[in-house]
Amino acid sequence: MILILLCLAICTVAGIGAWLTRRSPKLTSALGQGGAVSGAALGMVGAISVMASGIPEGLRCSWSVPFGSCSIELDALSAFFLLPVFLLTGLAAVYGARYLSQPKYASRLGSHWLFFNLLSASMVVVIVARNAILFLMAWEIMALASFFLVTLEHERESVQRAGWIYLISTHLGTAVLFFFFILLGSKSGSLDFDSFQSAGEVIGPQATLLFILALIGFGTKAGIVPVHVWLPEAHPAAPSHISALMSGVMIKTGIYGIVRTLIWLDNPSVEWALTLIGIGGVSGVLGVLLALAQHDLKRLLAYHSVENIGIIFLGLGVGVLGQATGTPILTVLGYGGGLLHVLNHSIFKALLFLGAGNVLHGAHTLNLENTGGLLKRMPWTGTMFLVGAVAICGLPPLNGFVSEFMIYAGAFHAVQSLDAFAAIPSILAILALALIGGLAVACFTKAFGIIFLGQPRSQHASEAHESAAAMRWPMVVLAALCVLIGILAPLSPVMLRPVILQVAPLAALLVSDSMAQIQTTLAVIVGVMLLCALLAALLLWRRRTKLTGRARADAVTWDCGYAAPTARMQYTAASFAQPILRLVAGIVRLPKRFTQPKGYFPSAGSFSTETPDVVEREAWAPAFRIVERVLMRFRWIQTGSIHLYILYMAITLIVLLIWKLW
Amino acid sequence: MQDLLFVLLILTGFVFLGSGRMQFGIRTVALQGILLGLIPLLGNLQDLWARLTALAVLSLAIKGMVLPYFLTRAMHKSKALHEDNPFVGFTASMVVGIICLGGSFWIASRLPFIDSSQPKMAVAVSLFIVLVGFFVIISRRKALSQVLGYLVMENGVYIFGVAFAVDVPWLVELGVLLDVFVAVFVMGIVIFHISKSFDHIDTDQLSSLTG
Amino acid sequence: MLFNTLSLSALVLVPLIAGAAALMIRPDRLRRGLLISAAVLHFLLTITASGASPVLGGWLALDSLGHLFLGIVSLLFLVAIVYGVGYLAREKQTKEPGRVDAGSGPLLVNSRESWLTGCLLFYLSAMTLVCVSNHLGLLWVAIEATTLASAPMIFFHRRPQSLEATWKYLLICSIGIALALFGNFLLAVSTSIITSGESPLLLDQLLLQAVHFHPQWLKAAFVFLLVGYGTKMGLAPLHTWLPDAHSEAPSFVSALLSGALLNCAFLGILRAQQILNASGLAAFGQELLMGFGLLSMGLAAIFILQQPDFKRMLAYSSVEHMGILALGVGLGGTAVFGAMFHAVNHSLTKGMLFLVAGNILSVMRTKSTAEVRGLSHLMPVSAALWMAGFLAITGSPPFGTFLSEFIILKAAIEQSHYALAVIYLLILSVIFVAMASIVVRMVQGVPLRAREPAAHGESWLMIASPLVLCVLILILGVYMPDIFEDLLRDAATVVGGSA
Amino acid sequence: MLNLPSLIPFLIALGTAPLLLGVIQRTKAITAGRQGQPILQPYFDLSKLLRKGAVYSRTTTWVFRAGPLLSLAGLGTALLMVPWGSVPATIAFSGDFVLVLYLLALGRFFTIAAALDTGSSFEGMGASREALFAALTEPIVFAVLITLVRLTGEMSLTNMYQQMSLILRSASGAALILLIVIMFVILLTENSRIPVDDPTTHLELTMIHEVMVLDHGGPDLAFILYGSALKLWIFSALLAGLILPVYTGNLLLDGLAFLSGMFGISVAVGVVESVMARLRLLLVPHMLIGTTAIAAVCIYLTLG
Repeated sequence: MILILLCLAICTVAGIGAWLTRRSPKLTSALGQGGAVSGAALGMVGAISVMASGIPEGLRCSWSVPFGSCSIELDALSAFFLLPVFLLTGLAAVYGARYLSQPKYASRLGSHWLFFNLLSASMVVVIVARNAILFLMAWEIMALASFFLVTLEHERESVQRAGWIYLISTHLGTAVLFFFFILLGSKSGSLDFDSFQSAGEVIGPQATLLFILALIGFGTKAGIVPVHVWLPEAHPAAPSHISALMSGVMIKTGIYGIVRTLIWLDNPSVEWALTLIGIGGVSGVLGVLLALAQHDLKRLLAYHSVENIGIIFLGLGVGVLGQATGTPILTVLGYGGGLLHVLNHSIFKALLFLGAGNVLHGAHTLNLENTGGLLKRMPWTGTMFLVGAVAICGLPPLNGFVSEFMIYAGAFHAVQSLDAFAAIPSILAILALALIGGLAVACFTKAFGIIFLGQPRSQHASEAHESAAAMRWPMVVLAALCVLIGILAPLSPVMLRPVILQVAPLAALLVSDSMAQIQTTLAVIVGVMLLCALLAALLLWRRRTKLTGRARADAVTWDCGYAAPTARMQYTAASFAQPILRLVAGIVRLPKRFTQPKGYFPSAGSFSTETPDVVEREAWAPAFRIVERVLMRFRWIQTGSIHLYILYMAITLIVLLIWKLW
Repeated sequence: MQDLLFVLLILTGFVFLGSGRMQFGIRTVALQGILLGLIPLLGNLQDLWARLTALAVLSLAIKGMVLPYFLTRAMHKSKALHEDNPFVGFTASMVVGIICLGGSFWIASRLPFIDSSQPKMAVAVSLFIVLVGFFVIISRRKALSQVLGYLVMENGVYIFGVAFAVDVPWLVELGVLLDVFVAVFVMGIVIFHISKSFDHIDTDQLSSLTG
Repeated sequence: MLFNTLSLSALVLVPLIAGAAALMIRPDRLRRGLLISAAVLHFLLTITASGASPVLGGWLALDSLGHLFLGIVSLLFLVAIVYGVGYLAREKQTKEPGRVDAGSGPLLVNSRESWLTGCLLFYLSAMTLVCVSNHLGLLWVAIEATTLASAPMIFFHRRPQSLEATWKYLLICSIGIALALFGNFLLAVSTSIITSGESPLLLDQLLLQAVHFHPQWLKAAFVFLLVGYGTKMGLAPLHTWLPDAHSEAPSFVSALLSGALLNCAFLGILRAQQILNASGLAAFGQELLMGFGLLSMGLAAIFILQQPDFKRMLAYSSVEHMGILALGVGLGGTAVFGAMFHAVNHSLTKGMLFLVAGNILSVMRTKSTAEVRGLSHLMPVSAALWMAGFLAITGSPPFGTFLSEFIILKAAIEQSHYALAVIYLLILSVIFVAMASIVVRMVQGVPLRAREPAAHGESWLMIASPLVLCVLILILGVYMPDIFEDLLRDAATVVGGSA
Repeated sequence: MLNLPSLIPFLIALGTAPLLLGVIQRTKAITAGRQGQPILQPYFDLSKLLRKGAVYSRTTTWVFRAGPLLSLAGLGTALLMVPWGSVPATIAFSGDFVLVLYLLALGRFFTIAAALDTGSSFEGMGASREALFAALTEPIVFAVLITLVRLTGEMSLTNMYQQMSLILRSASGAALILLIVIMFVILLTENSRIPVDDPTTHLELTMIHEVMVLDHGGPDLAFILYGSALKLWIFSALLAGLILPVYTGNLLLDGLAFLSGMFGISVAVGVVESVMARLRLLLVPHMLIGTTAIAAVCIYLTLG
C-alpha cells in the first residue's frame, strides 16, 4: 500500500514539477518521464506483491468532505487491474518522451507531462478507491486529464471535434454513474464501498436497474456499442502513446467498474448474462466491421478496442452465466478469460498503437492508402506490429488466443451442460466470437499487409525510416509479453485465481478443480504449439537444404503479362475490405467519392470511400439535433420586449394566486 | 367613509386606464396619492393618530406633489405628451379593467377576514389598483407611461398598507417612501438618457438585447 | 463587548460612509485606496462578526444564515474590487477617442468613476443590510436599495445597450419589489390575530408565533414574496432582466450582481420559507420552490445552447444555478445543506468566470463566442481559468460545485423523487454539452486573423483575483474546514434542513 | 490425451492425403469420359516441385517466405487432433477443436499476408476474397461444433465422434443429416472446390485461393500444395465421421470403414465438380449465409 501511495505522490509531484519547469523542455521531459517511470515501477512492485500474497491491504482515514472518506484498498482485483496501468504508464512515458522531442511539441511539454502524470495517478486512485466520492473525483480527473491529452494538438479542427465528443460522452457517462452510486448508496446507507459489499440482500428488485445504470455509465468509458462513439474520435486525435495508454488501460477502468458492480450485486440472473453477451456480441461484431472499413490506422485500432471490449464482455457474460446457474467451471473460465483478455488487450493494443506512432513518425501518414512496403524500411516496427496483429486476432500461440480459448471453452461447457434457456447466451457468445475472429483476421491482414507489405504507395512511404531506440524498445517489451503470456498460459489460472475467487466467491475446492482442469488443457495446447513451431522449423530447414545449390532468382512480382505495373496498382485497403463491407452495406454505409475518367484519352480518375460511425450518424447526431431543435424552438421567450417580460410576471403571479388560493 | 375613498380609488383606476394624455395620467396618479394619504385618517385607529397624520402629510407631499412635479418635467423634457399607439386600445383597456376588478374581488373573497374592524374593500381595491398598474406597464409604449404604471402599482400596494394600518414601524414606512422616491427619480434620469440617445422613449424599441 | 455590539452597525455604516466620501473625493488614487480599504475592513468585520449581538432593538441581528450570505458578499466584493480597480485604471488609460467596440458601435464616455465607486460602496452597504436585517420590512427596504445602488453601475459604459439593460433591470426589479412589499403587508395581516401593537415583522417573533398565523393569508403572502423576490433572484420566468444586465455591466459588476445580489434576493425568499416552516406550511413553499427551480434550470438550458454572447451565457448559467438553489431548498432535508453549500460555490465560481470574461472582453474586444478562438495562445492563464471555471460551474469534480450538486441529487434520489432526479441530471447534461461546445471552442484552436488582440495583454491584476477564486473552489471541492461545515449546517437548519 | 498408437493413423493420413486430390481428379476425368491423369499425379507434382529452385520477387520480405511454412505447420499440427471417425486422434483434449480451427486461421493469416507481400493486385484480390470466405465459414463451423457438443455432450473431437453412432439411433437424425449437408458445403468452400472456386482455372480474375499463391514456386509451392491436401483430409475426416458412424471397437475395422468413407467423399467431390458449374462470385456469400441459416436450424433442433 505504501508503495502505491508513494507512486501517487511521485506522479503528482513530478507532474506539477514538470509543469512548473515548462520553460525548459529538457528538464520538463526529464521530470515528467522520470516521475511516471519511477512511480510506475514502485507501484508495480506493490501490485505484484499483493497479487502474490493475496492479502488485501487497505488504508482508511477520514476526509473532510460530505459523505467522503479517504479509504483505499488494494485487493486482488485492484492489483490485477493495476498491473497493466503501471506497465503501460512506464512504457508510454519512455516512448512519449522520445515521441515528443520534436520541436513542434516543445511549447506543450509542460501541460503534457502534467496531465500525463495526473492521468496515471487518477487511474490508480480509481482502481484503489473505496468510497464513491473519492472514486468519482478520480474518475473525473482521469477523464479531464485524458481530455487535455487528447487535445494536445488542438489547433487541428478534427482534434477539437474529437475532444469535444470525448468530453461530452465521458461527462454523460459520469452523470449516469452519479445516479448509480447514489441509488446504491441510498440502499446500503453509505457511500463507502464496504457497505455496498453487503448491500446485495437489501437491494432487491432494483438490482437490475442498478446493473443497467452501471452498464451505461461504465460502458461509456469502456466503449461498448452504442456509447462507443468517442473512441474512434479520440484515439486518432491523441498522440500515439496517449492512445496506447487510453486504449490500453483507461477504458479498462470501465470494465473494472462493471466487475466491481457484479461483486456488489450478487445473485445475477441468466438475463444479465444474456445482456452482457448481447452487448459484447454487438460491440465485437460492429467494432470489427467498422474497423475493417477504416483507412486511418489509428481509427482502425480504435474500433478494434470496441471489438475487444466486446470480447471481454462475452467473457464476463459467460462468467455471470456460471454464477446464475451455479456452474463453477463456467464462472472460472468466463471471468478468467474475460479478465485475462483485459490484460492481454492492454498489451497488444498498446503495442499496436505505439507501432502506429512509429509509422506516423517514419512515414508521416496514417492513411493506409498512402503507405506500403514499410517492413523493409522499418523492420523492427513492422515485426513487432505483426506480433501485435497476430495476438489481437486471437491466434495461437500468442496471448490473445489464451484468453479467447478460455472464453470459448467456458461457452462450450455451457452448451454441453446447461438447459436450453441458459445455453442460448453461450451459443450466441460462441457464434459472435467466431465471427469476430474471422473478421479480425481479415482486418489485420489488411492493416499489416497494406502498411508494411507490398510497395510504397507514396513518396513519404518510400522515404520512411525506422524510429529511435526509445520508440522501439517499448514495443519489443510488449511483444515479448505477448509471446510470454502465450507460452506461460498454464500459469495464468494461478495468477487469476484470487481475482476470480473475489469476483465470484465459490467454494475454493470447486475452483481448484476447475483450475486444474484448465491448466492441463492449456499445458497441452502449449505442447501442441511447441510441436507446431518444431514442425515449422523442420520445414524451414528442409527448404533451406533443398534450395542450397539450386537456382534462386530475384525478380519482379509476376505481372500476368502486363508490362508496367506501378505501386498505385496494388490492391488498396478500400478494395481489400470491399467484398465484406458490401455484404453488410445495410449496417456500415460507405459514402463514396468517385470521379470517373472521361474522354478518349482519360485523365485522372479517383475513387475513395469513407466510413463514418453508423451509431453516431444514425442515432446520436439526430438525437442531439432533435434536442437542440426542440430547445431552440423556445428561444422566442427572450424577445427583448420589456412589455412581454412584465406580462410574464403578471401571468405568473395571477396563475399562482388562482392555483394556490382556489 | 373609508368606503367612499375606495370607490373613488377604483374610479381613478378606470380613469387612468382610459386616458392617453400624459399630463392627465400624472394628475390621476397625484390624486391617488392624495386619496390614499387620507385613508388612515378616516379609519378608526385613534391611538396612532399623530404618527398617521405625519405619515399622511409626508406621502401627500411626495406622492401628490413632488413626484408629479418631477414627472411633468421629465415629460416636457422628453417631449412625450401623449401615449399615441398603445398595444391595447383605451376602450379595450377599460374592459380589461373590469375583468381585473372582478378578479380582485374574487381573490379578496378567498382571503377571509380575520378581524371585523378591518376595512372590507381594502384587499380588493388595492389588488385592483396593482393590476391596473401592471396592465398599464404592459400595454403602454412610452417609458413615462410605464413609470406612471409603476407608481399606480406602488399606490395599490400602499393602499393595502395604510388601510390595514398594520403598524409597520415608522422607519420602514419612511424607507418605503424613500425607496419609491429614489426609484422614480432614477427612472426619470434613465428616461432622460433614453430620450437623449434614442430620440424617443418608446420602450418597445428598446429591444436589441434578445436571446 | 463594545466591539460586539457595534460590529453590526459598523458593517452597514462603514461602506455607507465610505461611499458618501467617495462621491466627493477627486483624486483617483485616493478614492481607489478608500474603496479597497473599505472592502478589506468590511471583510475583516465580517469574519469577526459571529456572535455579534443584535442592535436597534433586534432589528439588526446576525444568524448563521445571514452570516453565511454576508461572508459570500464580503469576500466576493473584496476580490472583485481588487480586480475592478485594475479594470478602472485600464479604462482610464485606453480612453482614446474613436475607440470602437465591435457589435455596439462607438464606445461612449464612461460615467464618472466617483459615481461608480460611490454606488459600489452603497451597494455593499445595502447588501450587508439585507444579510443582517432581522426585520422583514427592513429587509425589503434593503433589497430595494440594492437595486437602486446597482442600476447606475450597469449604465457605467453608457452604451445604448447598457441603457436598455438598465431600464429593464430597474423597471422589472422595481415591480418585483413592489409585489414583495404587498407580500409583506399580507404577512403582517396574517399575523394580526395574535399581535397588536408590537412590531409584527420582527423575524424572531414571527417564528415564535407562526403556528397561529392564518394559513390562507400566509399562503397569499408567500406567493407575493416569492414572485417579488424571485424576480430579483432570477427565477424563470421572472428572470428576464438578468441576462441583459449581466452582459452589459462592467465585468466585475456582473460578478457582484451574479455572485452576491442574487443571493441576497434568495435570502428574502429563505426568510419567507422560514416562516412557512415555523407555521407548518413548509410543504407549500417547498413545492413552489421546486417548480421554479426546475423551470429555471430548463429555461437556462434553452438559452445557453448556442448562445452567441459569452457574458449572456454566464448570466443564463446564473439562472440555472438559482434554480438549483431553489430546488435544493424545495427538496428539504439534506438538500438544504447542499443548497447552502451550492450558494457559496456558485458565487465564487460565477464571480471568477465573470472576471475572466472581463479579461477576454478587454483583450479580444468582443463578447461574441464565434469571434473568440485560440485563447490558449493569446492569453494562456485566462484561458486555463476560463476552462477551469467552465468545468467548475458545470459541476465537475474536483470542484466544490460537484459536491453540492451531488448532495442535492442524492437527497432527491433518497426521497424517491426519481423523475425529478432524472430531469435534473438531464438538464445539467444539456447545459454541460451546450457550454462545452462554446467554451472549448473559445479556448482551443487557432486565433482568428481578423481579431487582433488588444496590446496590453494579461497583467497580474487581471489574473490574481480569478485565480484566488479558482483556488478557493478547488479547495472547497477537496477539503471542507470544520468551521465552514458547521456554519453551513447551522444555516441549513435555520431554513429547515437537516444536516 | 496423447495416444501413441494413434500416431499410426496420423502418419497414414500424412501419407495418403495427396491421394484424395488424385481421386478427385480421376473422378472428374472419368465422368467427363476421359482417361485422366494417374491417380498418383499429386505425388509426382510434389516431388517435382521439391526438386526445383525458387524465384522470389524483389518486393517481398520474409513474410512471403514464412507464409507456406507456417500454413503447412499449422495444418500438420491440426491433423494431430483430427480423429478417424471413431478411431481416436493422436491428441485429444477438452476444446481441441478450437485449437484446430485457430491453427487453420493462423495458416490463413500468413497465407494472406504472403499474398499481399507480393504487391500484385491479383494476389491482393485473392487475399481479400479468402478473408471474406473465411470470415463467413468460421461461424458456420462453430455452429456445427455447437450442435455436436450439444448432441454428444462431449468436449473433444475424439470423444464426439465416438459418440456419433449412438446418436444416429436416437431421434436427432434430422439434425445429423443437416450437419452432413453443412459440412459438405464447408468442405467445398474451405478447399476451394467448385462451385465456390475452381482450382484448375487459369483466369486470375475469377480465382480465389489459387490466385494467392501465383508467386510461389519450387519447394514453397510444394508446401502449399501439400498443405491443401492436408486441409482436404481434415475436412473430409470431419465429414466422414458424420456420414459413417461405425463404432465396432475394433480399430482396424473402424479405420478401414473410415478410409473408405474418405475416398467416397473424394469421389462425391469429384462428381459435384463435374456436374456443377462455378457459382458467380457474388453468389458465394449468399450460399454461405444460407448455410448459416441451416446451421441455426441445427442448433435449434438440439436445444429442445
